[in-house]
Amino acid sequence: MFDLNIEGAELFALPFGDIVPYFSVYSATLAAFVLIFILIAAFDRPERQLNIIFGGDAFYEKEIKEGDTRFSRFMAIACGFATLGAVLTGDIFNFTLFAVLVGITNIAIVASAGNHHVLNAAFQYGIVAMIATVPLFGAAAIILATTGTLSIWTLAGMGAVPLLAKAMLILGVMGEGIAPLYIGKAEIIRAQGAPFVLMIHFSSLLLFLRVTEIVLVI
Amino acid sequence: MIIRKLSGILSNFTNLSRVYAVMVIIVVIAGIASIPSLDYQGDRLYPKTIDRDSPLDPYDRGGIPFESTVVLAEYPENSPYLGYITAYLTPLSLALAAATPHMGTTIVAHPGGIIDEILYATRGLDTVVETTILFVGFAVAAHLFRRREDE
Amino acid sequence: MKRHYVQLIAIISGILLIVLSVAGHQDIVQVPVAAVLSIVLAPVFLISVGLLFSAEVIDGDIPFMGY
Amino acid sequence: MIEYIIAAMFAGLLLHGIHRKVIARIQGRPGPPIWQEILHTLKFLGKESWIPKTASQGVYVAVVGISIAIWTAALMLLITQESLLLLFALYVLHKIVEHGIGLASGSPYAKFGAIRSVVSAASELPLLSSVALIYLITGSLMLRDIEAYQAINGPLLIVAFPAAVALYLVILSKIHYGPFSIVEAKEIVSGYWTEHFGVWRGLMNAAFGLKTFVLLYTFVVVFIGPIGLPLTLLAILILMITLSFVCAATPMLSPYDSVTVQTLTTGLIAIYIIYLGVFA
Repeated sequence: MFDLNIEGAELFALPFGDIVPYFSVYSATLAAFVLIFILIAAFDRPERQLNIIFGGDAFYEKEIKEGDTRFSRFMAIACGFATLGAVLTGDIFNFTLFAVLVGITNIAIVASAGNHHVLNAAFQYGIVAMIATVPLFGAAAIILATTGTLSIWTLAGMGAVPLLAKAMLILGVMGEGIAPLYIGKAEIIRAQGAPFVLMIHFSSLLLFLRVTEIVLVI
Repeated sequence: MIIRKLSGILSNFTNLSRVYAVMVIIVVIAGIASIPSLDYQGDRLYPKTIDRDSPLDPYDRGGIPFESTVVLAEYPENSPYLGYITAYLTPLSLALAAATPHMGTTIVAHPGGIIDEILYATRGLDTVVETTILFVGFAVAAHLFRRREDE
Repeated sequence: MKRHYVQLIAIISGILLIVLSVAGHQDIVQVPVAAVLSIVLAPVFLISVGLLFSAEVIDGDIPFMGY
Repeated sequence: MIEYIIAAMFAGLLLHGIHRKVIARIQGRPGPPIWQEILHTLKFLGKESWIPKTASQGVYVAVVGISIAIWTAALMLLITQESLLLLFALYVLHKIVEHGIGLASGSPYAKFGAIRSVVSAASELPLLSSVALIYLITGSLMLRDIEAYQAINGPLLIVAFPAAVALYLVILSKIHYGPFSIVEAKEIVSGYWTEHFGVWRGLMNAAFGLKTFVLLYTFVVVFIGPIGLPLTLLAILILMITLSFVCAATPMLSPYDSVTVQTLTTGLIAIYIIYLGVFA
């Protein structure tokens, strides 16, 4: 149990060997939100996007193939669970793995989009997500080398983690989630299917919230 | 105006990887400058001495088969069977190990050989996530391939 | 959705919210617990009350799908 | 609890009304009465409502509930004096509401609003740097500890002035008619909530009133300290009027410029934090 004045009281911990996921007031709130969004992605039907032909009063509805929806839905749910893992895990390396999983499922969600523009943006995003694994895992490696442990429980409040590792961790998550590099994400969101593309942004925001907490705690 | 220029660069998504690379380079250069101030702490988690003469060469963590061995974990209280898995060899693998010093990897890989305890027992969630990443990668590739077939 | 159903939800969640609020002030329930429960109940209450309001206009059932 | 929620909602809507009135007066118009936003909300509640056929039903309804829940939760955090980091998290989750509203309906205007909302994802970043600076100075993020710190050392507004500027910018980017409110610019009709009408619109209005109240209240509690309810309300009113002045006097920035401005501010504050952490 660590009681830091950052994220509220510790509620519950789940020992999986050396990886101990924990619920604090903060992460429990985030986890509740993730669960709500997983439910929405699992059971909601997608929007049917309308296109307006400008200059006239005509509009048409884009058609959605059943198979594409199924794949996006599956990946959105996978993305939700990856986010849940990233929010709850108590180990830095485990967190980086979940972050990478979020990155790859994000691309998977829009993989079935037919729009060239969206796919181009997703391609750029994929490249960045690949580059981002270097600072991400690099941060975990530096933390292990300089402190001798990866557990957030042990690291909490010690202040032993060098600034370099923290910066690289944030940079890595930024790359996986493209949170502030706004443009890649915005173009991807033009793809249709509301609950699924919503998951892309949702996961990256939660990753960002979680990494904020980790960086403040360790 | 500089803001106009900056937003012009940032609003084009083909610059995305370039912008990100610049940020990584800045952090890495600042990081290289700070390396002398970091010190190595190798004694805390998962220490390992490599015994080059052992028949199980790179995988040997010591210990007697069917008994336990000394393995360090962050939370030993969460892994009650710590040390038993690494020392686990079936009679066949035991015979192999005694017969030849050149079958290290083979012995480890076959059923009843050593399971890397650190990876599979104490950090089991990591292995699950790693395989999931691979599976998702395969799923995306398969989906894209099949989609091209449909059209 | 049937109107009396929405009415029932509104009344139940409303009563629960008031009870929670009173219990929180009287220290019968711990304040954090009361707070969490009110967070869950508040949207339910407000949405059902809102739907009731709008149902007055067209009296009868509350249509959930349209165009 | 419910009495606080309702009171805060009405207070927030009243603040919106004052905001509109002040802007109108600065621009030389008579403007609507200050209770206009309350009437507005009540009027919307009484309108016929349904769910558009093209919409993703679950998201369409859920975001309304979630937006109420998020800001109720934020209010509860202020009441129970919990972590400021959690408040930051709720604020960031509000972004999801914006996307959800925009993406749910299938309307191109709402979709544009949602895309702009994603583009302006950087608008939360100043809040992050502000939270980090406060942690660096007070050594705690629990609201009760921050209040205790201010009772001893005086208001944080002086010590952590850049953090206050950042939070002010964050509130400014969320207020209606502001220079950063690109998500509801008039060239895309009403932006992300174009397709939410009737009850849904009324409830969103109420939730946004709650949001304005909570954000301003947080500002006063975190940077000025515990000064009693009447003075706090006065401070909120003054803050709101200064915001209205800014909104009335500045044009709306183009989407990407608004993001760049916010990112640059964050960068400056981050440099200040690193300077403070390394050299001081």
